[in-house]
Amino acid sequence: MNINNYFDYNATTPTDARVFEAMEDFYKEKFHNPSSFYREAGVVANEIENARENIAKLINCKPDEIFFTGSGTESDNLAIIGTVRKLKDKGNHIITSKIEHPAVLESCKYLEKNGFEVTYLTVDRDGLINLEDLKKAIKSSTLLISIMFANNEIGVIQPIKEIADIAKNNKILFHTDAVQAVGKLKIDVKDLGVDLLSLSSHKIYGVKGIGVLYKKKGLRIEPLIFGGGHENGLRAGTENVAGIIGTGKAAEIAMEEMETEELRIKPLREKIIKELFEKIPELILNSSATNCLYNTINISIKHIEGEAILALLDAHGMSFSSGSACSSKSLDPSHVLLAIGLEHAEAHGSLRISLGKYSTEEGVNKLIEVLPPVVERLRSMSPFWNKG
Amino acid sequence: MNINNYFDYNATTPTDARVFEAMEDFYKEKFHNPSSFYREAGVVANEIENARENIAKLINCKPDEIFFTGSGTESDNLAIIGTVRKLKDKGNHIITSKIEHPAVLESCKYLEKNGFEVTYLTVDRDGLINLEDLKKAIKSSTLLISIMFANNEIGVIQPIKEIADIAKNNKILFHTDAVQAVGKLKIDVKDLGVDLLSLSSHKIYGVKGIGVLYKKKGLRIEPLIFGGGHENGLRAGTENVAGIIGTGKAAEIAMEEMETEELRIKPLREKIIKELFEKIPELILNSSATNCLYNTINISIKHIEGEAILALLDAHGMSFSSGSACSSKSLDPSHVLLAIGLEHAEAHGSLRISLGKYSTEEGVNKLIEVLPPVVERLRSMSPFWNKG
Amino acid sequence: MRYSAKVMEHFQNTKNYGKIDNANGIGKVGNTKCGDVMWIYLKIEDEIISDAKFETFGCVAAIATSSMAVDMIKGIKISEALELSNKAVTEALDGLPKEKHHCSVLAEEGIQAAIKDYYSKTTK
Amino acid sequence: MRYSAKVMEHFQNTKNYGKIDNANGIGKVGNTKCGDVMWIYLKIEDEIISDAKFETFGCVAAIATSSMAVDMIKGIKISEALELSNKAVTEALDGLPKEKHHCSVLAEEGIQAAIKDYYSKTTK
Ligand SMILES: Cc1ncc(COP(=O)(O)O)c(C=O)c1O
Ligand SMILES: Cc1ncc(COP(=O)(O)O)c(C=O)c1O
Repeated sequence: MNINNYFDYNATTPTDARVFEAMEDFYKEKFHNPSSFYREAGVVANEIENARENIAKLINCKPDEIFFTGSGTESDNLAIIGTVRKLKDKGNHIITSKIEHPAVLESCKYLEKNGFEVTYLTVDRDGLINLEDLKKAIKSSTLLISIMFANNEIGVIQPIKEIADIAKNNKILFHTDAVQAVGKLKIDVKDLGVDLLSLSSHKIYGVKGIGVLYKKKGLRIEPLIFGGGHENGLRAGTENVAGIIGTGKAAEIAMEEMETEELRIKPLREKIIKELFEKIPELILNSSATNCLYNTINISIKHIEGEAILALLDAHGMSFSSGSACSSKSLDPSHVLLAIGLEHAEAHGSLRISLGKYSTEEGVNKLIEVLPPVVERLRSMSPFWNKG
Repeated sequence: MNINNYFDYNATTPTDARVFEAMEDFYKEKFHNPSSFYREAGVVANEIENARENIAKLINCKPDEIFFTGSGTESDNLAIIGTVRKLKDKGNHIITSKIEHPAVLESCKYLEKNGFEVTYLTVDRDGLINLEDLKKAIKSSTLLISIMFANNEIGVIQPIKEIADIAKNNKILFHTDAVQAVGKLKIDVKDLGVDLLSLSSHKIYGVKGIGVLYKKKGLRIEPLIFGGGHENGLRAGTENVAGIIGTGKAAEIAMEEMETEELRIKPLREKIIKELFEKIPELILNSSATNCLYNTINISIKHIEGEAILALLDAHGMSFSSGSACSSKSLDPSHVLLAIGLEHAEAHGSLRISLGKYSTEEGVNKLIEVLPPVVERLRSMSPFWNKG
Repeated sequence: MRYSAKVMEHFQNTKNYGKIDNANGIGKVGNTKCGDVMWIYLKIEDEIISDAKFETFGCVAAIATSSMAVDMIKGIKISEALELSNKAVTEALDGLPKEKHHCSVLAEEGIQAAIKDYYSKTTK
Repeated sequence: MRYSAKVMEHFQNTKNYGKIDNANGIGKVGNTKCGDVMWIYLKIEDEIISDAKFETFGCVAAIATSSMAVDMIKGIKISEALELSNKAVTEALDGLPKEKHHCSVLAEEGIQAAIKDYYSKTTK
């Protein structure tokens, strides 16, 4: 594969070579169980604490507010299910949005089957929730608000600080799924005032299989997994040491390189949008023009279907994702694209282009060259395209 | 560190070099998200299925009966909590034993706080449960029996097939925590008749952060983690691809080498027991003489305390574990050693010696040479030791 | 790759697509909600399908099954075309992923709809 | 390592252990249930602790605190020894892990018990 042709950084990112290097020894010499007594185990335990510190720095919290889990999904589940189960005597209501990741939505659906009530806020054409709607949704039984920081499909960035303020004013806890935001945006949990925040290592050039939960000091939630007292009792199970070390390294690198990466990637994104809209008629830009991750583009290519687009691009060795039902396992296209008001056909015909650390001008040029004829070919087969 | 001096294989095992090699590329070229559409993602997804197949072969089940989790602990939790939550309309009773791993015991304690009832079977001096006790404990409300295959501290092996028969005759599901048994013993889940079995990658020369749950086909349990439909809906979250690949490789190697390893390690174990009992007076053998893992020795060294022993051995670069309270985080010594009838002082003074793939005669000789003077020195400080 | 080589071959090199200007049987099936729409154009002469084309809005499987189905009915009798099953199309493509089964059903339906359209026009 | 270098030094090279044959103050504290037992032997002459030793069943911290405490009271007056706090012992060891705090308390108690024993014998 040619990394230039990878346009799916929101799905996963390659492990940074420096991250791999940092991990390597923890599969070899430093294989010890950090809970064990001897010196070597103590060394491993210390390295885990260093990793925790690096992650704490990335979002400006204390190391003991950082908890390692097995995925971003698990962090979301722990934050939501763990919080409301702990507080179940005080209420049963959760507020979230229609465009959350399945990790949040499915947690909520599970809770609905178990006596909780969930309000799913609608969003506008940009994907933004309405703060007045949020305020109106609050009840005396509301325990938790969970609104994602930035959306994985369309990149929209929510007004997190304002949401946190509303939560605080109403004495409700606030969780944000920041899996797509961390490592791309500068995040300061103290300044923002969030109580719980999820992130995922494999989205920040770390590794798959490690999630992180930030949990504000003093806040008590129920674990999902019980056993030995690992992670201060919040998540039992022998630590994925190498993964944790790699995640710490990834956080350290993100701290250093985030800003210059943004400067490098932004113009690539702008170029793609400009040239595709010039070369291909009847496109819809689904990613917000004003509140969007600088690496994410989501377009609908009218009259054709997303999986077919992906397949022809794949034949050129180019990797993207789509909100088409066919590229997922359900029959409905992306719930996010429907929520921002797209027609089914438009949602089926979407293409997500997400850039990252190894995106280059060369790759972008190839995309701009390859996509128009791909679209043309599929449109020529489509009953909806006026070949006039 | 010198691997010869590592005697704590039951705590964790080093990653086999071949496992590391198998994983390496999944941090590099093959970093793709297996859920994605393009070719490269399909390759990754296929490799995951290969790994699943290798693990299925190790315990003789179908690949679609194998589910990846984030630890042995998570597998235990999923098996127990997931099963009884699913069946909660049919009963509320669980039977387990007093010598289970905290992953099982704490899951049970959590369930007790949430309306379930748990019977903790006592064990005899060897650590064996009594099958008549088991039969008597069964009620019409019993949903699940969870009895570990082999104990991590004393190595005792339970009569799994007999327990499975009792479960089946009473139409109760049977889970076994086989974290310490898999890779050491030949296990055939079909022949044994177990419904659920947990294992952990880092105990079989794989990696930390991957557990496996065998779930018999057709058996429906509730997930602990919700989101995208990963692992056939049983455990959401982007797969720890490299970890899964490594675990598959570890299973493949275990299949090939298990028998010869047993032959190699058994005499080392016998030599240690023989020589220590010759050289050190007032020892108690806590590991069963008849039903024990071939790699595990547990002794109590009377009149002295375990952590102190570990510390002096550590000063010689030698790594062991103990059931002393001081080496854990609680005030009580090992619940396992108390359950087999040891006095508190004896339990505090225990030493676990567990052997493995890189154990050598040289290391064993050093152990036999170093331990007696260590014991002598600590006994010379002890008020209970008759220096007469 | 979850698609067979045959599917990909038909998807990438399909040639039977487009309108037939003087088609005398047109079948329109599927809907955009589900993400697959197939239009089948037939030119029928003396009960023989002398030409067949398709236009499809849909995924790889939808396009490949349309292409294959149209290929399979070109030059055969209407009566034979009516017997073309989705199973036969699927087999000709060396199989389809389970969740794409409905695409082959759609192709079968499309052809039947086009033939029905032909009869409704000619018997009038 | 979770223990300070000072703790490890006292644990590994302790020399003040063993019985004192003609001890005139003996303190026995702790119990095996919790895993720590300390016996403190004192030889007291003219209100001065002329010799002190310990026997300890217990962990690294228990042994190190016994050793350090005995070291600190050797050669001083009883009145001074009675003032030795667990805090002073802990500080002299450059600190102890939080969960080992009780070991230093035990050492303080052991010394006080031994002095009490001395008084109960001499005032009789
Ligand atoms: C916004 C968002 N939340 C949660 C997740 C889940 O994280 P993970 O893949 O680590 O389970 C993802 C990624 O898939 C995501 O994009
Ligand atoms: C018997 C037993 N069960 C469960 C576990 C937990 O497995 P893991 O360390 O992967 O969480 C262990 C190991 O710690 C074990 O020995």
